[in-house]
Amino acid sequence: MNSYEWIMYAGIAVWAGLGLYIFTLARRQSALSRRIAQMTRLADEEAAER
Amino acid sequence: MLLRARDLAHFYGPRLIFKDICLDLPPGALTVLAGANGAGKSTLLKILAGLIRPSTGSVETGENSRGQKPRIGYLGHQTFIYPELTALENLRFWTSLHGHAVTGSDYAAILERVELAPFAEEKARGFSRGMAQRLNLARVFLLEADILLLDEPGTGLDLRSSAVLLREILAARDKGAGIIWITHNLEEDLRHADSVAFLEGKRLAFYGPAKAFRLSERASVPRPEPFETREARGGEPC
Amino acid sequence: MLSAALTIARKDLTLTLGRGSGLVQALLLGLLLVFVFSLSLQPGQRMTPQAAAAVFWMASAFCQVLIFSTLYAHEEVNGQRQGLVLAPAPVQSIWLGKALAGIGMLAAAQALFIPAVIVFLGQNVSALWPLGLGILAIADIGIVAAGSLLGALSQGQSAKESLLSIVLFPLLIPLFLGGIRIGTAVFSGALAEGAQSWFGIALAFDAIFVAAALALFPAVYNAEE
Amino acid sequence: MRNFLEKAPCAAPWLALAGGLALAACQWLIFVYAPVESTMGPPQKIFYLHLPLAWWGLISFFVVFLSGIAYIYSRKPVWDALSGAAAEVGLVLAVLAVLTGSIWARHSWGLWWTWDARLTTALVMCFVYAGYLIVRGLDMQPGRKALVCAVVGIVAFLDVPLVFLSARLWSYIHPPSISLEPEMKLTVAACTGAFALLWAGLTLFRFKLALDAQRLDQSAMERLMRRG
Repeated sequence: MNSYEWIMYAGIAVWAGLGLYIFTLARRQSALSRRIAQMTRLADEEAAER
Repeated sequence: MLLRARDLAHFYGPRLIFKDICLDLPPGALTVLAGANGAGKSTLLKILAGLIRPSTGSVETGENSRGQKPRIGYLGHQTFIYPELTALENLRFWTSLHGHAVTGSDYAAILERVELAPFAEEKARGFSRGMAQRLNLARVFLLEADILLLDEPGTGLDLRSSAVLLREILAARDKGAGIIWITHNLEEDLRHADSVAFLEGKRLAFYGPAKAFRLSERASVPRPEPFETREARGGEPC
Repeated sequence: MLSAALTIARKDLTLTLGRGSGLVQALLLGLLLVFVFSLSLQPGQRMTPQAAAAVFWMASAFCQVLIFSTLYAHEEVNGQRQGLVLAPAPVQSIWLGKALAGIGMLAAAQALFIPAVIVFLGQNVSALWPLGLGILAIADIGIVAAGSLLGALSQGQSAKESLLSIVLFPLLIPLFLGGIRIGTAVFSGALAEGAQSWFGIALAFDAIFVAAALALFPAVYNAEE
Repeated sequence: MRNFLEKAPCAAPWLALAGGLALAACQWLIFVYAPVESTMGPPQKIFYLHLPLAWWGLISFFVVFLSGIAYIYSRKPVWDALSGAAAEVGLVLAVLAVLTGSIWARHSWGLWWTWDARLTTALVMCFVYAGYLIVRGLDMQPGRKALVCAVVGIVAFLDVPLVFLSARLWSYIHPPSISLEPEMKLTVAACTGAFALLWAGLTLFRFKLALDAQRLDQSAMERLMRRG
């Protein structure tokens, strides 16, 4: 293992880790926006009824 | 005034239980708290006892006759009994926890009154539901509390013990205690009440002197259910 | 405050010694741990002093998790927690009461672990044993202060005992390191430099966690389901 | 203070953009500008990633500590959302710090794990805050869970200095203190600054998610109150 491989593995570890985390955040964001859309649709229906 | 509650409202998670509750507890008065099952009587009582923080509103305790902070005696659905301790050890623990000096004869007297004298040295794990409830009563009345909050104290008691309960409650009131009593037998206990608080539609539908309370108008008066069904449902009715 | 705490501690000890299941279970777990570790030795071989001290403290830690979950479980049987919270004494007296009962039980268990470690792991006690007792006392105070606070956290239907161990163990590492290093000195007779700073760290731990417990306990232990 | 806090998340995208650019600049600094360290050679450059990660992980846990105290004091759910967000980001950074630290340890001392005080503290913090996030995952009454999390967050942070002190006393291996030439110092400062932007962007974005989730639960409760 020459010295530059060490840095490469360290770099991969860091950026893969951060990337994975950001990906989970994005997934949670889309789940939330679906929930918001559903809630606003409910509110609009209610407004229409009144 | 022993206890003052101002515009209480409470949620259980997303569910609203009641709102705009105002209530005063003067010394030497018996207030019966009634309402349909699930109206939130027990929750209101716990809030008054200080066990639960209300979502909004406030509960202030005033002073007792000796000018100190009033001692609160709370009797809930659960019996506060340690099964591995004997009846006497249970009573001794709770009175010393409250720092209430009690002599040996007081223990004997209260156990006699709730007819548990022969079981004083027995471990509470073998007690029946009625005996456990009577030990719980002994605990509350032994404290000689200034504020008594009783949540369906009559559950599991036979006729004779119910008479004992009534006598103890009236005796405590005459000694100047402020009592709130949730009863599951409204017709019967209305006669003894000074004032009535009726919880209906998530609000205090009626709060005033017992004389003015017309039982007939109340649609949702709970019929006293046979004892087994509540037990089958497993305790906490509301 | 203290009288209420003593009342609670006395009640808990009578409860535990009465039925005995609480303490005996914790004791057996600790002894089992010590015995199992002795399997890692070749017959006739002695374990290094540091490993033996580590096994002793691990046994104490597992034993202490059991002690505090049983101590707080006593209050969940018939809703006694509400009764305790309603008592006029400040809520911290419950933390102190449970801590006193806990340290009593832990000391009793450790009094058995020490001979077990000596017998099963082939250790002998050098002239430094007073140091060992010193760190034992200080570390137990810290363990019990944190254990009593976190034991209260782990009550309530959904929080399991696991919460108590996964959060508590890492927190106790400073005490364990101190206990193991001084324990090694006791078993080996050779005192490593910097012993008094271990006592310093352990005392700092006690001070911090007693203060944190007194400040945070009321927020943690109340009757709201 | 609180309404500033609720408006802060909209800065997240700008911070993320600035963070990305800054980090790109840092790569150039690390590999071209900073000289190769004489004794350990190129792998020493992992240090430029390891230090900011550990540093910002620790600051996240400090944020969890402060917002825990704020929650216990004010019982406002916004503080609970902030501590949840900071704990999660802090844990990710701390885990990466331990990873890079052990890779560096593997190179310079030949073994994956050493009882180096900083590494041990980071690892213990990972365990404690993983426990914290598990507590956050339990299904308790929202009010009670926030309280329990606040307490665990406070107690955990109080323990960090003790863990560090005891780990340093415990380990005989004192890492060779490498003398930093001025260019290296500049690179470290730049990397830490760049990571600051990344950390702030991530935390604020996660904070926004937590706030949105809270607002959704709140509006569901209000709808029930109106119709209930």
